[in-house]
Amino acid sequence: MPGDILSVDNLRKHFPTKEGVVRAVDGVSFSIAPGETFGLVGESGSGKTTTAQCIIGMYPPTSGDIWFKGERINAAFDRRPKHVKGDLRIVFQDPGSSLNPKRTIKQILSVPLQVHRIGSRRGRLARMKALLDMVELPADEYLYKHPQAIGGGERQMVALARALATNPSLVLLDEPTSALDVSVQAKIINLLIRLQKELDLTYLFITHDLSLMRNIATRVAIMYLGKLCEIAPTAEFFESPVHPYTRMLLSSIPVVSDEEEALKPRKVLSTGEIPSPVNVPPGCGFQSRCPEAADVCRRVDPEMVEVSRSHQVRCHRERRPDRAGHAEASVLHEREERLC
Amino acid sequence: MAKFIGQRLAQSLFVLFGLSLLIFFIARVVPGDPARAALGFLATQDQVEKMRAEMHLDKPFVVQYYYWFTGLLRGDLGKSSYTHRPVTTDLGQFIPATLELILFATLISLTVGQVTGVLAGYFRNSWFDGLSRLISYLGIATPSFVVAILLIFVFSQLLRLAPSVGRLPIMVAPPPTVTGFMVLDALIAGRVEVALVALKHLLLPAVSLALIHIAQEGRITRTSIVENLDKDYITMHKVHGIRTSRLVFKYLLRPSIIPTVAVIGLDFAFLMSNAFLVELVFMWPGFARYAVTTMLNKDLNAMVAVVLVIGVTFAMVNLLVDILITFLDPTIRIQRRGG
Amino acid sequence: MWQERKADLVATMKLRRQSLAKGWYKYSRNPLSVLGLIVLVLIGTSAGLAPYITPYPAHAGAFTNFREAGQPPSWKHLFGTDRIGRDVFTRVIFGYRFSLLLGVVVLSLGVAPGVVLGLIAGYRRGTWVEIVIMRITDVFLAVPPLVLALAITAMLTPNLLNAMFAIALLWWPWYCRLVFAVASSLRNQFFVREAELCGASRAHILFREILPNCVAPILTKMTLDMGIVILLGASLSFVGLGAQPPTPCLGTMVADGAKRLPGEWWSTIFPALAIVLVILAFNLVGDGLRDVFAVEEV
Amino acid sequence: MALLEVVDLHVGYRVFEGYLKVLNGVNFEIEEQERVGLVGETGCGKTTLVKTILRVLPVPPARIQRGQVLYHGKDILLMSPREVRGLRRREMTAIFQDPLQALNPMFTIGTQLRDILKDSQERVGRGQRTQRAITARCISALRDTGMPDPERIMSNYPIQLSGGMRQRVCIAEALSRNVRLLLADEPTTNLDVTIQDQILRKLDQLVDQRGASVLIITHSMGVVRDLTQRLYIMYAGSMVETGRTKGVLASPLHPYTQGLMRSVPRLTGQGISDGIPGRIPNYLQPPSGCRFHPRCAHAMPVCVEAPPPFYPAGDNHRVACYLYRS
Amino acid sequence: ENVAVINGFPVITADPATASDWYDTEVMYNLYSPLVYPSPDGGVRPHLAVSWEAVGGDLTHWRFNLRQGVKFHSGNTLTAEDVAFSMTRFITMGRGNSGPLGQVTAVVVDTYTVDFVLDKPSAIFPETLALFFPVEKNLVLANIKKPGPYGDLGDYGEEWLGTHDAGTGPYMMTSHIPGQRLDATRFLDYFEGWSNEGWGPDEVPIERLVFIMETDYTTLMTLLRAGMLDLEINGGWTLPQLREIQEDNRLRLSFCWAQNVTVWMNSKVPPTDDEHFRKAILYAFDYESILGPWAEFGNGETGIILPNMPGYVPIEPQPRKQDLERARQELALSKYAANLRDVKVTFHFCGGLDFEEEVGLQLQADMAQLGVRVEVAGPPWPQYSASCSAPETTPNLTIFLFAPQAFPPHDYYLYSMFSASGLGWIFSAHWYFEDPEIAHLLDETRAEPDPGRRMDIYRQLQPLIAAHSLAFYPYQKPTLFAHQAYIVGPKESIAFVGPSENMHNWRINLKLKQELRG
Ligand SMILES: Nc1ncnc2c1ncn2[C@@H]1O[C@H](COP(=O)(O)OP(=O)(O)OP(=O)(O)O)[C@@H](O)[C@H]1O
Ligand SMILES: Nc1ncnc2c1ncn2[C@@H]1O[C@H](COP(=O)(O)OP(=O)(O)OP(=O)(O)O)[C@@H](O)[C@H]1O
Ligand SMILES: [Mg+2]
Ligand SMILES: [Mg+2]
Repeated sequence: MPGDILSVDNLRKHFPTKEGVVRAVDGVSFSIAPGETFGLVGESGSGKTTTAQCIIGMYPPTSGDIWFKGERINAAFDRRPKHVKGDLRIVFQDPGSSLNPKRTIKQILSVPLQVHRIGSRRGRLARMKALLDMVELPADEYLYKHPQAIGGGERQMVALARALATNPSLVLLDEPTSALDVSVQAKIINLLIRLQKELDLTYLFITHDLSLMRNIATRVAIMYLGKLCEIAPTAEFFESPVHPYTRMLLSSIPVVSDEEEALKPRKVLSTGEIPSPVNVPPGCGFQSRCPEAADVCRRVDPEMVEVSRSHQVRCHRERRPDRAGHAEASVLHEREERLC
Repeated sequence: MAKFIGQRLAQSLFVLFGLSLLIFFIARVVPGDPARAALGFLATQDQVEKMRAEMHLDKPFVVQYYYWFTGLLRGDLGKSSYTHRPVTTDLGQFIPATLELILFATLISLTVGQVTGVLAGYFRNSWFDGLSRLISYLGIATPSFVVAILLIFVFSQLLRLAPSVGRLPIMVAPPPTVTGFMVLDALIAGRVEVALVALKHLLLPAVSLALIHIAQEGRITRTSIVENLDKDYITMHKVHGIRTSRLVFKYLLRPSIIPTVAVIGLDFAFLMSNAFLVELVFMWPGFARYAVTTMLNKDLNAMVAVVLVIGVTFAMVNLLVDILITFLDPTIRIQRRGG
Repeated sequence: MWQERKADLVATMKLRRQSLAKGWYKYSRNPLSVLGLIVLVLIGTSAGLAPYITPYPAHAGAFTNFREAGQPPSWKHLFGTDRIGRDVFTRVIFGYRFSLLLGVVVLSLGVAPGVVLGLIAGYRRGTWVEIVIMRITDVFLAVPPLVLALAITAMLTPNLLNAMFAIALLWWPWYCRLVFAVASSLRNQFFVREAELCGASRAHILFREILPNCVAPILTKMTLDMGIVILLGASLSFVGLGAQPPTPCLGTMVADGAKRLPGEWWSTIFPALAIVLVILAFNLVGDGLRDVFAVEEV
Repeated sequence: MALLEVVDLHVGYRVFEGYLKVLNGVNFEIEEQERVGLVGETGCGKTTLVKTILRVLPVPPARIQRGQVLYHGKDILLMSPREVRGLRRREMTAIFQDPLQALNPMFTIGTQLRDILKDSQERVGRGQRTQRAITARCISALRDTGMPDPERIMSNYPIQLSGGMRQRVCIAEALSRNVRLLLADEPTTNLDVTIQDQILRKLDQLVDQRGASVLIITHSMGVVRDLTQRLYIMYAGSMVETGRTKGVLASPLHPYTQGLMRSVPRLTGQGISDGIPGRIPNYLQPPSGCRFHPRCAHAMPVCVEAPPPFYPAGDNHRVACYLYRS
Repeated sequence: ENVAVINGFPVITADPATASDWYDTEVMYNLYSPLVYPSPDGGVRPHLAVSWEAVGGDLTHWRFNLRQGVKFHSGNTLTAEDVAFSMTRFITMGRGNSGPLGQVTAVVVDTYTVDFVLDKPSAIFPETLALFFPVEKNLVLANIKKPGPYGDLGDYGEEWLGTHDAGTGPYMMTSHIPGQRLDATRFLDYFEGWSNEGWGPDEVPIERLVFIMETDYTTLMTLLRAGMLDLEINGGWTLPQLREIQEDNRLRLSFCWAQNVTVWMNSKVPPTDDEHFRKAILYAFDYESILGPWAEFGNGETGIILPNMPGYVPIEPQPRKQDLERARQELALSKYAANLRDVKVTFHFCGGLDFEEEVGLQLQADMAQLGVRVEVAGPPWPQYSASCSAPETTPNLTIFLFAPQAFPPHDYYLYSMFSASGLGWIFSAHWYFEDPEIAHLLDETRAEPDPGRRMDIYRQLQPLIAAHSLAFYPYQKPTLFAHQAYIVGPKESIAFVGPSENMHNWRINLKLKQELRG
């Protein structure tokens, strides 16, 4: 879509390894509109990080296109124009390893400023303080600390400040809070939401925590074994999940209150584990765990289809006109219960 | 596994090729005249010229190397200009003596080092740990030639307990060479008393070689035992009520032994270089002494051969260590099997 | 504006002071390391001031006195005299000069190229750059350093300079490999990735992001290596390939005196113990540094 | 008498910088056949507590200052190593957080499982038959955890298994014997929700069958809600609140618990609160009195003076907060 | 037990055609017999050859009549064929001691007569044959290894001769591990016989010889003390060791012959290119200090040739004494007088040799008093000797111990060291060949068939050479044989390496051995 800030078209990233080709990302397409928080959810190993890393340019994709503000940015970082590097930033999952332990926060923050020639030599110090203020850290104290000397949450805030140093318009957040406690996570999430409003940011937010996604994303995509299963606006996604995997996920979430319990779909017993992305079997990737996999699922990989406007799902079942919508969800559950 | 060994062998071959080039190059660029050294006292200039032609010293570096390399492919390492014998003959004579020494020293250092390391690690912070730490510090800081001199001074000169030179007393005729290892050969020949005497001769040099390694191996083992003691899995074994003996000698020892095994290769290299000095001190008629002599005499062929032999041994030991580790450590085994 | 910069400077200095103080605190927890440091400082200063503090500074140079040769230790000659009548104590102290100089020169020549090559190879792991650098390194590491050092010095004229040259030539590969290992593991750390993605230059990444993380292992290795280099130097001169007479050199003194065992034991035992002492001190200090850095990693 | 009762436990660590006062008067108990949850944030001392109970705390650096750990009224901390071993073989066991770390990488799953059975007191006899019997029991223990193809798994090494599989093995190891008490320290923290769901269900089932008591330690409020009857909330080395799980979650009383509950993202999506200001205290110089007082919106002068005892707040619900003094 | 354990330094080769080293020569004299035998007067006497004469007047054609009935160790008899073959082999291989012979063609005249035709005249040719050891032709030919550098003759039997012998000497090699040990037993059919004439009643021939190769004198001392070593013939003892040997009544110290310590001064490089400078060094050196501790064992008197050699002429300074005043004067006369500070004198000794090092250090201390800097270095032998192959690379001062190891010794000391046909290394590290008179006289020595008159020329030469101050001679180092008291010998002492260590010249007193060692 022309108005999109980012659009990813049929992105593939395969890693040749000793064991075989790892199809970490295998044909992913989505686009993000300005101001959105696009949530990417999936179990570990499903290819979320790889997707983000292709977008940020850590390595070139095996195939497919990435468009950023109308510019095609398929190359890896060393071939990208500098303005793209400043405009498109990332915050990594592990706050321990994303900050150089041997450098002070001041040194860490000054790198993007120097590289992108932001501010004069003098002005930089002020700018760094402003950045720390922005992420609600007392600047004078934190500027002269080493990353080990501060807590995990604060490190993540510094990482965020560094990402914001170049005034980006799109920030990729790769599980920014999954290593943190809920009380710290809450703070960061609120900070993110506030900054998004203040700075007109667009987020690609990666997480495996669906409850978190419910509270921050405007649109949610579910990823499984390198492919997207379902994309929908948040509300619709949680109210009427279509893909069996989505429902399995939702029903597995431990929740803390009865209201939430009521929102969960009926129990879909989770079985099996996510298969290895090496030598993916033919057919649908989820087929081995799907409670109602049909013959066709084992042979043919389904295509993405629209369930409704802006709600897409990749499941054979959605192809059959007679079984559209939720009608058949109950059938599934019945069968499920018989199995137990 | 076979693929892994193949890869490693190919890599070693490459490295050895580079090594021979390096030595050859160094030997060529520094001044000195091996032909002169080879001929001896009363040689005339003409004779020297003739010798130089014979040794290809008048040809460019590349040509010299070519001659040498094609010789190597035929299994011919050339002739030593010092002993006037084929280098291979010399090597065959001297290597077993050194090997005997080094292997014996390795045996000592591995057993003693392991045992003290395990004990010190398991009883960490005890008096035994402190004592072994102190000794290991001293051991690491004492060059083996100093140890050798001190041992000779104390045991052979002051106390007159042990012989200080050679592999056998002069008057004892050596047993016929079978393995080249004096002790073994004596046993094969059925001369037990000779074997004992040979062992006695072996003792001091081997101990002076081994000491530093005892210290090092002891330390590595201790560290690794201590590290493993803190591991969750050891805690879990305890929680599951595993017997202490089984815990220590099975579940703790196996992972702890791997770092020690891993450094055997490097250790062996140091053992070899220390052997150079220890052999000099103890007049051990071995390879290292031969090597020093040929190096000092600019005996080019012998020198290149010596360095290559060491390179090959080193590479082989490292390969063996790797195989051994693969054998000991299933994690690595599984990774390699995948490859 | 000026005020601000001053505050910045003050804060930076304070941070530096704090980390130094913390490092020293950790270091000082191990009495052995402190002892090692004291010994080292003593050795260093006495070697530095040798002409002023030794009883017979002339004995370090052109001097013979056959009448007083081979005297046992006494108050006049603490460590006795050698076969030419020189005071062994004086020569041991002067001998430390050679040893320390050797260590310092070898390491300062060897470390820098090794570190730079290791950084480059580690950062560009998997490319031909890495293959070229690391294969060359392998060649140098394929034989123990003493063997190569012997081979090289045996061919050169034996003197202090050539011994240093030969050992320095062999030393860079160790650092190359060490730094390579650290750098290639750091290469995939997110902070390096982040700097790349941000557009920082190669030089910045190598020297500002990766290098500081190699400093701890390099420093530790350097102190431990000082011991090894001194040992190597002693070994070379023990074989007769080190400094030339009358330069006092511990290895030569041991070798020389060993010919006179057990009679004139003092002319070999004291220099031998001197070697042990300095290596021991470096090892203790190295261990102390390791403690300092190791705790920081946690 | 409670199955396990911890009384006023104080544990710390001696480190380079000084003495970390971690556990600060922990009191709690587990009844026979009870499922208890323990929730606390990173670094609040959960693992320290479990290790103290199991007597596997590394001493030094750790130091048990005072307190009692009563198992059936007998103080574990005073037992001889022999008694402790007996206790571990028959009475209580544990599952640790990181299943890769908790399995010895050098030995096959089979070896490790078999050795546990061999060394447990439940001997069957001697000789070949026993070997086969033991192997059979190992396989059935693995199968009980829902492990597919347990015969093959027996000859595998830990790294050949996925995280979920490893955790199943840990459970099998723990429950291969008939124990009375299982301490599960964050058994599913590193796992995906779907896998976590499977494993917790299985664990639930197995504990049920054996009639054992469980202490489940976790970060996740959701997990305890599904599995436990009673709940302890821990903060910076002491218990701050306890009660029936559903009750505590529905109406938390302690300001810390309240903050925590507000921070938990809900599926209902009404947004998240701002969390709790500040962070967990430094154990070198922990705040005096109630350790939460520097972060507490309701802090009173008395909070600084002494740590609050548990005040009952009805229906088994107890809170360590001066707000509920009356 | 009738065995003598003898220490010689590593025998590098046991093939007479390649043997060149001092130690090799020692072994050669035991396993082989030379064509002519050195005699104490500096000449030679019949041995394998009973007589010889120059055929024709130009001294290029020599005829040798061989002793009849000489047995090789194999039992075969020595003939002219063997001698001719050995000479051809010696010359063709062109190694070892063959250098001074030039090109020699050997012609068999009859069974016991052989002719040698030289490429240039030489009056001393017969004497040089004291280092020519005939081998048994057929035995060698039977043990040739092909391929080798000599075409049909393969390696000319070199490899085989390394570990076997084909000689006529008093002892037969039984085994040889090069670099370690050489064993030999008595050859009963030795042509000189084993008569006990001139020996005591209990002194019997030694049955078995064991040559060991040990360079460490601490070890050797231990062995000697323990009675495990019978004879040490290299004499590298330290002073305390010598004293101990002297004091032990079970041991003996015999003086055999000396080596003169020579310090060459390179006349082609500054500052020693200045004769006055060289003289200054000569006078600056403190001879007494260096000799001091050795005086009881050695002899301060030394010169261009050894004092105990016939024809010796003492040379300046005499008595050898430090004379700093004189040195200063000479220094003032030299062209370097103005800038002594910038002058640097290099002094090389062969690494590891204490005596030589001490001389350097002494000189260093002495010259320091005159304000001249001396740099002492002890490179290992190969570099040390190689540096003397050209005048530019030769250090200012080179110290070397010259023992008479080529024959005739006068020729070795004078002709090979001071003639322009100099060999380009350590023998002539002074690089001075300008004086026409010296050159002329040297040539004359080789053309003078009469030994007496030759000796006169030698006497004439010594002061002439000394006048140029090409070397200084710090002291004479005695070669002291340390041996067990029950080992008796040598019966005949000759100032030449080899004959004194010929164990035919020694006996063992088994009774005494029994007494002393039990
Ligand atoms: N450089 C690489 N080489 C080989 N395989 C890789 C590489 N990077 C990732 N993979 C594989 O690709 C798959 C997807 O990995 P990715 O990190 O993208 O997953 P993720 O969804 O981010 O998982 P997590 O939730 O654990 O972060 C995994 O199986 C991983 O092992
Ligand atoms: N061996 C140790 N040495 C020193 N300090 C320790 C040690 N083990 C734990 N600590 C400290 O004790 C405190 C509590 O640790 P503990 O592991 O018990 O917490 P936890 O609640 O289990 O945390 P997590 O949720 O991260 O597992 C931490 O601050 C930690 O730094
Ligand atoms: Mg990821
Ligand atoms: Mg924990």
